[in-house]
Amino acid sequence: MAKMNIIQAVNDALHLAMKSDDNVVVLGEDVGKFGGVFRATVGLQAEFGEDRVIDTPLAEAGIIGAAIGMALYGVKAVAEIQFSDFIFPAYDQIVNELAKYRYRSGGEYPCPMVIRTPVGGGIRGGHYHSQSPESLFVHHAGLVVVAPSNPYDAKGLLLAAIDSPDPVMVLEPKRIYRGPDHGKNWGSHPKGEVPEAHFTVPIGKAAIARELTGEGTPVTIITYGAMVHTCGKAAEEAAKEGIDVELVDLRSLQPYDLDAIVASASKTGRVVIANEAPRMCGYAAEMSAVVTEHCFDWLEAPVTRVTGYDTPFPYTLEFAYLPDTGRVLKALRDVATYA
Amino acid sequence: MAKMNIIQAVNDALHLAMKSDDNVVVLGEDVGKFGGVFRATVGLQAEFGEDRVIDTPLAEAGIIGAAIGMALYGVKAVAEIQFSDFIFPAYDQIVNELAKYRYRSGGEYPCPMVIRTPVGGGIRGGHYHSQSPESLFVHHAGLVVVAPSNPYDAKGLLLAAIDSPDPVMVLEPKRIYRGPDHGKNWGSHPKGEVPEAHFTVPIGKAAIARELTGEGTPVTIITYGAMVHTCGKAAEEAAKEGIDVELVDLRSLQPYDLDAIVASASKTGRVVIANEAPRMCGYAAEMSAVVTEHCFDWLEAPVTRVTGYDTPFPYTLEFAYLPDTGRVLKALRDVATYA
Amino acid sequence: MSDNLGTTAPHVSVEPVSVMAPDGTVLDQDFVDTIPEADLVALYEAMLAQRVYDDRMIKMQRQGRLGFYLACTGEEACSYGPAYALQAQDWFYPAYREPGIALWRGMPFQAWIDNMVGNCDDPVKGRQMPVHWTARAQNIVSISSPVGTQIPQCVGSAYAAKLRGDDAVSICFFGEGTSSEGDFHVGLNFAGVWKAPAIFFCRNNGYAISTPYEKTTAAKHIALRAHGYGIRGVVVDGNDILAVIKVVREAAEWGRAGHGATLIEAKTYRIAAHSTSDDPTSYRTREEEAHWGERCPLKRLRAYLETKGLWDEAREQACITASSERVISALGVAEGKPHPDLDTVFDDVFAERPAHLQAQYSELKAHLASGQSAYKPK
Amino acid sequence: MSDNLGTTAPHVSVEPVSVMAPDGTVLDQDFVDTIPEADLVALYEAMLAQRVYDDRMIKMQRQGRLGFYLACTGEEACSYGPAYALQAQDWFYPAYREPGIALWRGMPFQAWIDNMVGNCDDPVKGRQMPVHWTARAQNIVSISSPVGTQIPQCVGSAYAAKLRGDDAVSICFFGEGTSSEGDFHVGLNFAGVWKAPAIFFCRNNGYAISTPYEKTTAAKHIALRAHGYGIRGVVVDGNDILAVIKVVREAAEWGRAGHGATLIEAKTYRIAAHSTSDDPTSYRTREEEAHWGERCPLKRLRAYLETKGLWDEAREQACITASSERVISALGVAEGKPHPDLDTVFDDVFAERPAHLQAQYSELKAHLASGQSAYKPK
Ligand SMILES: Cc1ncc(C[n+]2csc(CCOP(=O)(O)OP(=O)(O)O)c2C)c(N)n1
Ligand SMILES: Cc1ncc(C[n+]2csc(CCOP(=O)(O)OP(=O)(O)O)c2C)c(N)n1
Ligand SMILES: [Mg+2]
Ligand SMILES: [Mg+2]
Repeated sequence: MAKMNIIQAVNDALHLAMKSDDNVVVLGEDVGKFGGVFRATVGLQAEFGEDRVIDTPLAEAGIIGAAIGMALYGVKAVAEIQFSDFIFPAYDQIVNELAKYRYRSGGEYPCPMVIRTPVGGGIRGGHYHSQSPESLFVHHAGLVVVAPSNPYDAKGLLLAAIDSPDPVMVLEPKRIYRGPDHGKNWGSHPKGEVPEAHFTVPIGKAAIARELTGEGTPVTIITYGAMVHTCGKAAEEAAKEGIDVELVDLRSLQPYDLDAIVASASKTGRVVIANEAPRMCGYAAEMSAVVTEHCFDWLEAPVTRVTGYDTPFPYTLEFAYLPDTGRVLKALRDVATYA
Repeated sequence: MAKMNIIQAVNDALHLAMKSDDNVVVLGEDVGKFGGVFRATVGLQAEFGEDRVIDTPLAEAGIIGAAIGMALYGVKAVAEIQFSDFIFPAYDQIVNELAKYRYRSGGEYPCPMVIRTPVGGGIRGGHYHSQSPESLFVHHAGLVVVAPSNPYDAKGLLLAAIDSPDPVMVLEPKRIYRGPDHGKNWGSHPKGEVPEAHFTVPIGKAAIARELTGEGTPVTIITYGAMVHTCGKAAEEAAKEGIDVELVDLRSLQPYDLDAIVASASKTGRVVIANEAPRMCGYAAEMSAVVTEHCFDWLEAPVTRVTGYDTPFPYTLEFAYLPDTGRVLKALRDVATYA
Repeated sequence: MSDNLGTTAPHVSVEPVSVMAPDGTVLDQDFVDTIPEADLVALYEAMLAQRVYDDRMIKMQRQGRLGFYLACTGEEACSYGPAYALQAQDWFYPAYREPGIALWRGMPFQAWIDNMVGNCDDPVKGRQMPVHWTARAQNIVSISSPVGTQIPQCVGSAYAAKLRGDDAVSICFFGEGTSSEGDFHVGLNFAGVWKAPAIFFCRNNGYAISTPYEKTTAAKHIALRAHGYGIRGVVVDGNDILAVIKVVREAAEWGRAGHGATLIEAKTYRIAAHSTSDDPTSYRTREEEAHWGERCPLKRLRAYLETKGLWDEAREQACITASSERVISALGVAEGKPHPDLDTVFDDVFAERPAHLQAQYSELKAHLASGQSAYKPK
Repeated sequence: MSDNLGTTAPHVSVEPVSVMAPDGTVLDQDFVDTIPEADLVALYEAMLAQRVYDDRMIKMQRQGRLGFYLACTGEEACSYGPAYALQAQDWFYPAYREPGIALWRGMPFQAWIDNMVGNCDDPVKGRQMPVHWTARAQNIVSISSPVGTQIPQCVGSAYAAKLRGDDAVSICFFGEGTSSEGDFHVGLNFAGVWKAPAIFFCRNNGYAISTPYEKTTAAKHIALRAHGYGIRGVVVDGNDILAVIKVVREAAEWGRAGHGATLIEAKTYRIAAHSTSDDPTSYRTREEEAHWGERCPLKRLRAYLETKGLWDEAREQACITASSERVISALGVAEGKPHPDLDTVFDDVFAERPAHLQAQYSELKAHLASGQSAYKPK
């Protein structure tokens, strides 16, 4: 085991994958000589050469389009999109092509590849360095979408993504790249311990980031990515007020772990769903609908969402905009005391 | 009043708008000489000239990008995207630029323009001539999104869109362009009567397409676009079985008419939401979450979605895939008999 | 080898390459001699058969037997030529107007027809409209409706082949209308930087549905764009199948030699309507159509073959009759087959069907069984 | 007027236009004479001040007083030149490296600084990162982070002006890296077809963050792309402000005369890091930086002004001191101002705040009032 932050875990996974399989290629803007603006690909070009670690021209449609062509031919591309806010020039390639290739070709042309991209706010990036686009990809059938919340899962999910026969998007929560507390401190976090060897975290399986203690009113929180930590803190606070949280870290958004969701929601009957993205048609909406559909008879309170607001992402007032511990806590109180 | 189908109503609205305001421009692929692949712009170029009715090069990003530039300068562009399946090359322009212009410029650069595009299945278009992308635009704050279900609303909403100070997307349900019954028969439909003069349908207001009769178990259906007719038929069938449907035709998806939704759902306590788009993170998910959040205490049954499946859109099995009267009816029975 | 290829510095030329004049007169006998006479006859027969298939299929569509069709009438040389010029290991990204790629490279005819009907043997399992086939065994990539998307993909395949040390080139087909999309630019630029062994084959047939060339671009030639990417650019008479073969061969040699990509602009004309959903009478003249009808690639090759005594009216009629029977019979067979199975709606979304799709499948199956579905299986 | 403009057929030239040699020697006295000496001095002063602002701001960012900054060091001529060359009615779409557009055209200095801080007087109301200002009164369109998106928008404005019969041209700025995006292609192609009075100003500064020109494109010059759109193409020495003024003026005349668009490629160099988030030491050499440092646009104009007796070291120091004080004081003022109001989060999403946003606003307001928010208003 080694201490790693998320960036190091990603770098380590890429390194392992490229070393064990000549067929793996990394491409994106500034990923080569520079090692990526977040340094996730540092050292790869020096070790594996310019042919396998490619500094592309500045064109996301080209990065994804070319990676698709590689996938069809049999080369496994791991593409980086510098910020998920800049993924939209490639949206057509991703949702109309990548997502549909296997299906529209009657299974003749599967398209296994990986897209890594940093998501979310909290780094003073304003409008265009903070968006959380997951629901825009989950809505299109054919894309596996995962969202790690810690270094262990970041490595294990990325390696699972590279091994997957399907196209996988790995949404990396950039604000916790270097630590969950204001970007610091993976060192002391149990999931900052990461095996050095190859291992995978299964796609489609949630983790229980905090279990019920049996003390207080039980409430389920369903969340993923950086919000796992915001919600974790809220859960600690809530415990002092007699609210006992089971914290479901989804890890995979498509497919998602319905069993884990139903198991928790039917046990607690009180559910809070948290995500950073804007509310309308966000991932939390899907979770809310799913919980209602599957657990209606157990519900003691309305399923409640804590989300970003339905506005573009602001800069100066970023920390007013972002769902914080206090907002999660309020939702916990609301559902715990609902009668 | 005149009898019109949706295409005629759209054409009539464009004609009126262009005639009364020199500042209105229509642009898109094949909209000029040819009058559009669905003939919605027929006759406009002959009357208003090539400068105001523009056959563009084949590039959706150019159509929307240029329309944005016109809007900033003060010209009102009504852009056509030939099929909404082909809107994604312009996705970045729409969601990162158009949606955010007013906000990101501190209000200095509002960007009022209109995007018309045919949506939905039912015309044997398979994969790429059948998609329903509404949730992908609703998720981004800043875009008004409307979806008419009949000629009257098509004209009134389009004129309201052209008058609006905001960017508006008009999603036209192509399968009912020429009639709600397998593409026929606006003639006998009350909403096939359309005033010849300028009028608007207010953005943000739902319509009650079928009122409760007081006979039977009351159920609310929330839907929009072509599904209004599928649901209407299901409601007629259901009436024979003692299910009394209030059919809410949303008309506007962003902003939506929360008052109408809450009024109906809290009255009936049983809610079915129907849309053609795939289920995960679709518009129905948002409606489900909203109903749960606002009407939990009145709910007698789980809010239930009838949607497209989470697969790409098939060709031969299209009418198996598309949510039909039978599926809506089943959902109505499920919620009406839930105990 | 033309002197256009004598150097490793990419060259852009807009002088149209031709091997035969419109009346069949040979302009470049040396090149003609590189192609066995039997092949010339086979190519002509294939193009003539294609013309017959296209005509038949349009009629069938009018009779309601096909949901949709899209012909390549007048542009046959632009798919049969490249299919002939390239090799088995090469990769093809056709648009929707290149049936010759499928049929010349050996996609089974019945499979091609099954795709038009969308039956249980359709290679795409009835998921796409007619004319959107796929042929993995022939390295022909699945056809997409959104135009231009395959251009950067083709660059990816070309690069992958190069990385693997395979001697394969990748070719992508698209219309001049499509060359206005961002993906065109992005793809060609990547190809330039990567020196990818890619061939971009732009069929300039004068129209993008109703939009004439002048409204597509103010550039005199699409091939001029090669300047902007540091790749080779060539214009060819697209109605001269031998010229098409010549430029594609040269482009492939250029690519195989490690020099990178070529943009080929083939000047041709869409004699048919855009598709069965289109009616060109409102946007172009009958004179223009007739003018190009005279210059069609079949007439030209036939004239040459006839001078050589390789073809005559009897063979012509025999070929027409045989092709007509072939397509009618295959269509009958295709129509007799059932729809794809319900599973096909939920399969191939992912490699394995996840739980939520299994649940949706069960729901739909029960719905069909209830007899309440709008869909009636066949 | 250069003979490049003597005809209405667009011409592409890759011979760099220059008016002054790197040492300040005049190569085109006729052109220099068209610019009043006072203006030359004013332009130099403005560029020197810009250099000082940029240096200061980077320091402030290191001290944690700014969230982010991005300098135009070495590229001052590419924003002050065009700003000078164009007219009040013209429209500007700057990227993030064109402060000269704002400051020369009269955006209030304090507003520009308020944007860097994102305070209550920031014209964008604290919604975007620093360096993403807007200036409606000067016809300067809001800056976006996504690169290239403004290119087709600029064509739309140019077309709109033409449609209205206004004598305005629209100019869009972007880097050579950005020219790889699909929007570049789409925009320039539309401009060609529409003969839109647009100017595309490509600052080729050698890098897109760490990506060198050779990895951006295999084309020798970005200006060569004009061939593919039927528009004018020109290369200019981007470190020669007079040459920049000259080509922009010519492009504007070309556009105002109804001939359409021009693509200008200005060869320059990004002397500074890409932004305060970047460190170029890992991807380029100090020698290369030094070489270009010598060719910087300020040195060149200063050399000329000094020969003419219009500038000297005393004026240089005075200008530096004044600019330094100006920016420090404005920054102090900016820092003293409160944050934008909470309303600014929910305003301007739509023209009017809809009910759901009003509800979200109320919720957030209550949350702040509860004292449980991570955010502390200032
Ligand atoms: C992205 C996209 N936009 C629009 C369409 C609708 N469409 C189908 S074919 C076509 C014209 C294509 O013209 P061209 O590229 O010249 O090819 P041709 O049909 O002439 O062979 C259009 C606009 C599409 N398929 N994809
Ligand atoms: C669509 C998009 N992709 C990626 C980025 C991240 N990014 C910001 S600046 C930049 C490089 C731009 O280079 P260039 O166009 O040459 O302009 P320069 O910075 O050299 O002035 C990149 C990749 C972005 N802003 N937008
Ligand atoms: Mg064409
Ligand atoms: Mg640059």
